[in-house]
Amino acid sequence: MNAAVLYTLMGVGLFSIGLHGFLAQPHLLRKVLALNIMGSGVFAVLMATAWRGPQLPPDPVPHALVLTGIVVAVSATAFALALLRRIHTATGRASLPEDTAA
Amino acid sequence: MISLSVQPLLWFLAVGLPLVLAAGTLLRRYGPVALAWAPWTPLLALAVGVVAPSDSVVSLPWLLLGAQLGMDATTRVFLCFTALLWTCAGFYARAYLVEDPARQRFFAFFLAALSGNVGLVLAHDAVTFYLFFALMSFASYGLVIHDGTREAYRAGRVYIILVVVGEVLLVSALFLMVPGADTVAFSAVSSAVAAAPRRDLIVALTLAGFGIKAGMLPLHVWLPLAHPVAPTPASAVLSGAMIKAGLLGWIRFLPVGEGTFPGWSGFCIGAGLLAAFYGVLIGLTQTNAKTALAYSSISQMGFMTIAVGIGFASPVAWPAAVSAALLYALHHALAKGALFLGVGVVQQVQNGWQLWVVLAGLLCPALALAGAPLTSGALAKLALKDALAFFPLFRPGWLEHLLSLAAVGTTVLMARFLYLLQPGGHSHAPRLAFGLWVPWMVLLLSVLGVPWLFVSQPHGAVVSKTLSFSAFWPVGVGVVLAGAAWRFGRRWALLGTLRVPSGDVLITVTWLMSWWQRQWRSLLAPLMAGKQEVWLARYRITGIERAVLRMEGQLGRWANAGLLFLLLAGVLFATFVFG
Amino acid sequence: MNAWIVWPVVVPLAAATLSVLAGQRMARVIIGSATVAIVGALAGLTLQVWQNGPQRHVIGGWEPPLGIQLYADGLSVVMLWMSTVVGALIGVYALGYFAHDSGTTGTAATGEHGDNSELFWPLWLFLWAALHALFLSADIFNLYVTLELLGLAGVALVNLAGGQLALVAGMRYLLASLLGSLAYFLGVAFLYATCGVLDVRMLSTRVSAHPAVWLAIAVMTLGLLLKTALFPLHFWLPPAHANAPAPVSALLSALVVKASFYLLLRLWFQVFSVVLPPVAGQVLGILGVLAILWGSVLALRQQRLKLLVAYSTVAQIGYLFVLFPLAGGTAWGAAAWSGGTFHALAHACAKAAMFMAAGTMMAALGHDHLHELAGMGQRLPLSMFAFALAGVSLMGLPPSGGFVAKWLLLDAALASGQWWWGAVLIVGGLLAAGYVFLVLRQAFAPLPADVRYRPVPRVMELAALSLALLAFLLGLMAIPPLTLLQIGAPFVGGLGTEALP
Amino acid sequence: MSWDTALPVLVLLSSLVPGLVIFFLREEQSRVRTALNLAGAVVKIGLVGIMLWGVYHERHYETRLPLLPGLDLILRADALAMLLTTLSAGLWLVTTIFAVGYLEGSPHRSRFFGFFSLCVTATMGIALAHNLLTFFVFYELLTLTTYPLVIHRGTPQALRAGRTYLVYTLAGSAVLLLGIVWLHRVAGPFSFTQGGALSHLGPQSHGTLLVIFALLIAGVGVKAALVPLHGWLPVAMVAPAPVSALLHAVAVVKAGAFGVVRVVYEVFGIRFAADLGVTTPLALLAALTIVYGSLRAVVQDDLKRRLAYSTVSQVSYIALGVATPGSISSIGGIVHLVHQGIMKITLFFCAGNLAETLGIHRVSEMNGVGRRMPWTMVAFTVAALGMIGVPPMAGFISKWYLGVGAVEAGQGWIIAVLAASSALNAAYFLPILHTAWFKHPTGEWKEEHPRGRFEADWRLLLPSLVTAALVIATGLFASTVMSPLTWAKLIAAREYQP
Amino acid sequence: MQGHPAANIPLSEGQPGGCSVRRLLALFSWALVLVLAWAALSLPSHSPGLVDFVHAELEHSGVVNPVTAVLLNFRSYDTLLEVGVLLLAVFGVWALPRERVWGAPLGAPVAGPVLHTFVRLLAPLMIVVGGYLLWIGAYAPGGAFQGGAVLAAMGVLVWLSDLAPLPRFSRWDMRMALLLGFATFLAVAGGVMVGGGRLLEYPRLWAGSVILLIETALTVSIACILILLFLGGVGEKRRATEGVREREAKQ
Repeated sequence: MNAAVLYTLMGVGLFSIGLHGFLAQPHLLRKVLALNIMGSGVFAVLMATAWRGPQLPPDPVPHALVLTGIVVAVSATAFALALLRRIHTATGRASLPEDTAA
Repeated sequence: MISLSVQPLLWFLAVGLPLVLAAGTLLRRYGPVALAWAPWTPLLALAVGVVAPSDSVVSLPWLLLGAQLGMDATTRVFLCFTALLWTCAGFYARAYLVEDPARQRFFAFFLAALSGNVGLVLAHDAVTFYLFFALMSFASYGLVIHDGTREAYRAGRVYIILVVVGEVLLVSALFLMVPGADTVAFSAVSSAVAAAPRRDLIVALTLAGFGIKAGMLPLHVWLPLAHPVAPTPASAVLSGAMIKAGLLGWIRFLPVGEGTFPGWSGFCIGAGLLAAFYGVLIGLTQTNAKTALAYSSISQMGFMTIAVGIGFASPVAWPAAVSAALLYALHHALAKGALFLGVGVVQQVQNGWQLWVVLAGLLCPALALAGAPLTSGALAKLALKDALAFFPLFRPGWLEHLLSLAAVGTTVLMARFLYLLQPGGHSHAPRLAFGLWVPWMVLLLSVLGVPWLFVSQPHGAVVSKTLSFSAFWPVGVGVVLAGAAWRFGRRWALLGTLRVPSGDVLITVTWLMSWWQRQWRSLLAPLMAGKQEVWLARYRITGIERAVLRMEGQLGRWANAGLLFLLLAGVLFATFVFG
Repeated sequence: MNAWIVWPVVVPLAAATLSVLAGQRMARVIIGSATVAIVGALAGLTLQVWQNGPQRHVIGGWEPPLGIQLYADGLSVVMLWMSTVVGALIGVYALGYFAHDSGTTGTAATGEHGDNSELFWPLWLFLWAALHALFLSADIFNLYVTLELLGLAGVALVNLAGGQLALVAGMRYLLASLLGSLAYFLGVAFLYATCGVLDVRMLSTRVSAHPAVWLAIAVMTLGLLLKTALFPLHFWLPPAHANAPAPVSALLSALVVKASFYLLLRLWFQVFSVVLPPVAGQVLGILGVLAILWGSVLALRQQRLKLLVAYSTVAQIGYLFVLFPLAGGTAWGAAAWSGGTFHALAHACAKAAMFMAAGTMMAALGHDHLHELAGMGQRLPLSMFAFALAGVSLMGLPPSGGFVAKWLLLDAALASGQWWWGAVLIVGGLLAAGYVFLVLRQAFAPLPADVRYRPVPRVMELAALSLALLAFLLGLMAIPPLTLLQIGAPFVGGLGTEALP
Repeated sequence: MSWDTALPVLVLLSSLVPGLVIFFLREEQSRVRTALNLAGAVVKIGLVGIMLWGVYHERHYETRLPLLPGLDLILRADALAMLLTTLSAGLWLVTTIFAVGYLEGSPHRSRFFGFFSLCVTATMGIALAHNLLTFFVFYELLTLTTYPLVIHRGTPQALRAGRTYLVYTLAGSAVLLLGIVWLHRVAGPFSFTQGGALSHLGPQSHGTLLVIFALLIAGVGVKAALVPLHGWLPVAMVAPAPVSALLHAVAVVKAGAFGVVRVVYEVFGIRFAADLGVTTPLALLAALTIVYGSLRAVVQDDLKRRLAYSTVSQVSYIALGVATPGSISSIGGIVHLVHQGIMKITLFFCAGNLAETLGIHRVSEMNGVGRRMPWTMVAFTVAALGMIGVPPMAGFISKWYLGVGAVEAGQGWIIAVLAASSALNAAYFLPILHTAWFKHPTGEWKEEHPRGRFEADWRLLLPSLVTAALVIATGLFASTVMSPLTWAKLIAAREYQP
Repeated sequence: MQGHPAANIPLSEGQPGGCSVRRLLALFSWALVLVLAWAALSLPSHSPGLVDFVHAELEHSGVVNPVTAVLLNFRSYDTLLEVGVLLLAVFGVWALPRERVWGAPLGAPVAGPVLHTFVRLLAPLMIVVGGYLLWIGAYAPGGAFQGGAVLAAMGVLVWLSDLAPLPRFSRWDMRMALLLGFATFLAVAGGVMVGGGRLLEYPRLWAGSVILLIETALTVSIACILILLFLGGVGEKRRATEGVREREAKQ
């Protein structure tokens, strides 16, 4: 057990929590947030792979991947939020019909 | 003689010209012309029968499966009486139907049947024979129902059903008997039948198939129905000429003369005797003159069946048997034709002397049928008895007595026929039409003269033979019986109360048919008429469909989709771990 | 320049940028020339692959594993052609479609496109670029980026319709797409953690039977299945495809779902093949079969034309996955591989044509209710004809592309002794006939008198027809693509037409 | 491309091109349309004539187009192909004339004639196909091109019929495809070979071959309307009369029957099939169909439905002849391919003419119609008698060879089937003839169509007279050199070569 | 509700399926955690990684910071596409139906002296910070995205405090700014191929400068993009080519 494993475990935990939230929460904003949590989980797993012991410099590639991933996540989140607003405007709801209708 | 190149042409014309004219009668423009020429056409066939050299064959390899027309002794006899009868009937019909609006249609069928009749006589191979037999049979339907009455339609229905059955039986027999699809000449067929593995089946099918035409029991039912309703000239040819086509078929197709078939011999003789007596007995109960004649035909055809039975007995007996059969056919054709035409003539009589002349005239063929001495009937019976001499199975004397007994019956039946004649009945013809009298007279004369032309033995010896006691006594007994019955007229009435409906056994068949029809209507017809066969195209699984639609809705919920997502990931992971 | 391989990606990106800057008229010129350039580059690339085998292009000169490389084999080239031809014709169609609509107002409920139709062009170009990038990329992380690019472009295009239904469908699509991407991304992370490389070819030599690898495969596969909308993860597809503007529906159904399928194909048969047990392929095959049946049955029950076509896509995707259990054996692997990929090709042409034809009818009628399409055969004979021809391919009747695909898959199924897959293919074809003729019969129904039609630009009909003809006649020109598919394929050999000994 | 390789393609194109052009004609350009149609038909007859001459002189006309690696589309004119090709080419011409008259003034004629020509193209393709793949391609094309014809009227009833038609035919072709692919897997690529292409396969694959045979026969059996796969045929009667005529005589049903011939003779080979033991079940199935179809026909009052069931019955004669191992039966089966075509097309022409001229659709409405339309009824009578098997019509020749062949093959029971069938044929045809000729008309005729100088529009009358004449001629002159029978003998001789 | 369309979107809307489904979902999620944890624990303790490759080539990359080297040189293709994703998000937002009122929870821009002063002071600082972050990226953590984010934040602040109007992206020059980064990047990517190089293969000597050029352009564009994403497509007519059309109309 080292720090990297801990980070990895945290990452998979975040991913699972996010996934559960994404699936269980009907509200679209929560879903979007859950997706971000899942993304963070993946980032954490990826970041943990950069760790190569206390002495050695970290692997820069995962850093770059995560940076790219963050940008993608930002873009997707922004788009999703804008879409969410339009849906709310158009339907008066912030959830998808299949999850609203009991 | 006529050169060979003209010969085929004449034969074609004999067969083809009637057909052409038949088509012509249907055309508005050519109808009258065709009608005018129609009665003359059988004379072509007569000419062929007179002038064609024996044992000549015309091959037409391009026609059908390779047709052959030919001339031999059998053909010649058949051709002569057929042509003669058709000629007389043709002229007679022109006068008989002169006021009938549908006479063109009548002549169309008449000519077509004529063509078929002549063609089948000339045919020398199985397929051609079958072709013309079918033509004749189907064309006669138009003759039977010509009057368009209920009875005519009923008779026509029975007739056509039996024709179809007969055709089917025949064609089945043909399938079995021809040695190869393209080898259909009689010469090849008859020897093939004798050696065929299913010979008995073939014989049975052939007997039954032609038996329908020949009025063999119990397939005779159409005869007494059809003859009274058909126009008189049509009845004449039906009963005189066409009925003989069945006999000709037997002669051509059965393995008679090819071996010894005691079983079939016995069967035919038995059937013939049965018919001879059955026809008389039922005929006596009839109240319509033409029906009585029809039953007489059944009875007379029984004699010819006996001749065939003799032929089955041994090859030795066959030449005598066939000549007896031919003579009998000739005699019966002309005599029965004259009787039928006479029925029409009787309806024409206006006064007493005319009636007596007609009755006197009718007496000749009637006596001939009864086999009175010096008549053609006596000649025919003589030939039959000669043939019996070759018959090895029974004691001939015993059989001869039975034949004589049958002759008694025929005599009584003829008397009954004369009694039933109704002078001055309805007719389309004007009074005293020569068109009716002359053909009848010609036929009468033929009855008296023509058979003698075909007797090979010296005429003097024959005459003396016919004058024997055995020829006399049946007629005498018959006349006495008939006279007694006439004297005690109530007996006739008694016979009338015993009246058997014409068509006799048909009643049972009709009952069976109606039973079948009821079953058909109630059970099978709905089944057969319905649309249940579209089973493939019917799918109605609404319950499942509803479930599917509901489930599709459930699949769209994120929680459920997510469950499946995780589940599938788990399954896949598990396959990796355990696979 | 020998590096033809980069231009199918670069050109549409550049064109997208320029089209935003340029005016409308200029934009057309730009798009037209971009299309020509892509076709030219693709032709060059095809020639290279044909002559020299699979092509590589090391981006930036940094060899993997450090850098990213583009890789093109027969499969990539065939997919690129599919995307290019179908995409270009959809573009032609869109010219008419959006021009037609500018004078009218779309109704929100039925998902007519809104007022932003000019954005179609950059989005379409981005989508095109994303597809090409995906087909050419040989780096699993780069593939993630292309997937996201593709997903966002797809959702944005759906929203062009602007109606409430389209917004909701778009959101669902976006969420599903993001979930799929994230699952894929998680897999990438685990793979990098295990193997330390991202390049596809290096990865294929380094993967081993290891829990992390298994997990990575499982989540990546699931993510991609979700994006491909394989039953039972198809829920997002019908509403999204049905409510998008017609050219977008065509793009999504014909091309976008094929991208994730392509990726699965690559991963399963060229990266993970050593660690995958055969039973895993059976799982995907079963899902494929269920998809065929499920999608078809639902297509039969639809009341709206575009929903019907969308469910047909759900069903047709199933065919693609029948490839997985079959492409294992030596004797029939090639047939299955070729059959599955050829089916993707044929379906792309046919389904695009179908959505385009459906869109034309919708544009003319203002709605797409199946039961009110009566007499369309007289109003829009070309569109109906296009629909019919495309339908023939979906049914798998000769001489269409669908037939060749079905033949090959059937051949593989029978050769492998797993005849039941073949049986499902056949049943699926029949069900397809069922829903296709549900539409076609309307063509022959009498024309109602009281229905008003808006005239539609001829170019729409012709574009749909040419794609449909392509789908219909694809079977007659199957040899070149099939030969191409063999280049660099994991299964090489005859296509199963030799006799077994 | 030499003339010999181009000819089969040209034969296809001679109807394909007019068909495609016609689609783009406007509705009112009927002269152009008719001219195109007739020109196509005449050209086709000319081309087929050339091909006929060539095939008789043992020339080879063959076109190949690679479709899949190792699998070509092959069109080739062999003797069997020429039989169907000639039939289709000839009957297309008369049917076109009939259809022009029949559809005059009705809507959607361009669509109709377009699909009509495509349908003929597909039939030609089926005839000329030289391997199963090619056969299948055109077989399916036929399904697709006939569907619009079946539902041409667009009524709900027609649409329903169309659905039924599709369900059956597509299901059939699906099964057929399965069989074909499987066979290719087992036997490798092969083309139709006289005497069979599979006899080299060892006994270990015989079990599989049995299943494949069943699949193939089920596949073609749908179009050949073998019971219980016949359900579409009576329903498809809602189609316009020329379509029914074409469907029953030349195209669909004949394609199925032709498929049976190809499968039994040139895929399996009759000897090999007999060794496998598949011929007897097929013959039994055909016999069942013959009797069942006739029984159903007897109780139909709708004229076209009666004719449809008659087709069910009659077409199976072909299968019956083919499935009876023996050259004579084969001749009977093969020649019936042509004979049934001309007889049945005559009947449908007449039925169509009655419906179009007088609005008669049911047998019970035909009282005395022979007086009003004698020529039509003459043609009908000739064809009906031919169907019953009365000499000298064409039908007799077929039955003759079937019957004699049954004896030759030692299958006596077939004679009983033939006998029963003939009797039943008579049972459903003769009442029609009686009604038409001898009953009195019940009322005034509804004159629905301008009749012109004759009893009906000449375009409706002439085709039936021509085909009726053919019915007589093919029977009467069966032994001549170019008769269908002679061709059938030629084919059978080649199939039975050791 | 209509007055404030996007105000207070309630967070408790809807129900997440039935009770059993929720339980199952929880169960499956736990299972997922366990499986993921198993996989995580089984990972090799030292990931092989690519660090050696990076360091081997770092000197040729034109920058010192290895992360920037990976981002903008070794894996610059990823970054190129990533900028594409950003742009696409903007186009996607534009493609949504127009929202007529900016009825955000924040309300209209707020004017106030404190805020004004604060923002006036902060804005130049943020520009400097942004520029710094951009420049430092070559050596240490930082770079275009970080710089752009700071600049975007400044823009938002300026707008919210009503110091400046909304940027009009219908204008051609604003649009240029938006696309500048991507266009530059793409131009470089393709441009280097003119000399026979490979895609994105910078000339070794000028690699640093090229990267700086790209990053600078990207910073501007990213700032614009983020502002636009913040606005969510509100506030102006977003006809993509409208500005151009206006210009065309003027000519």
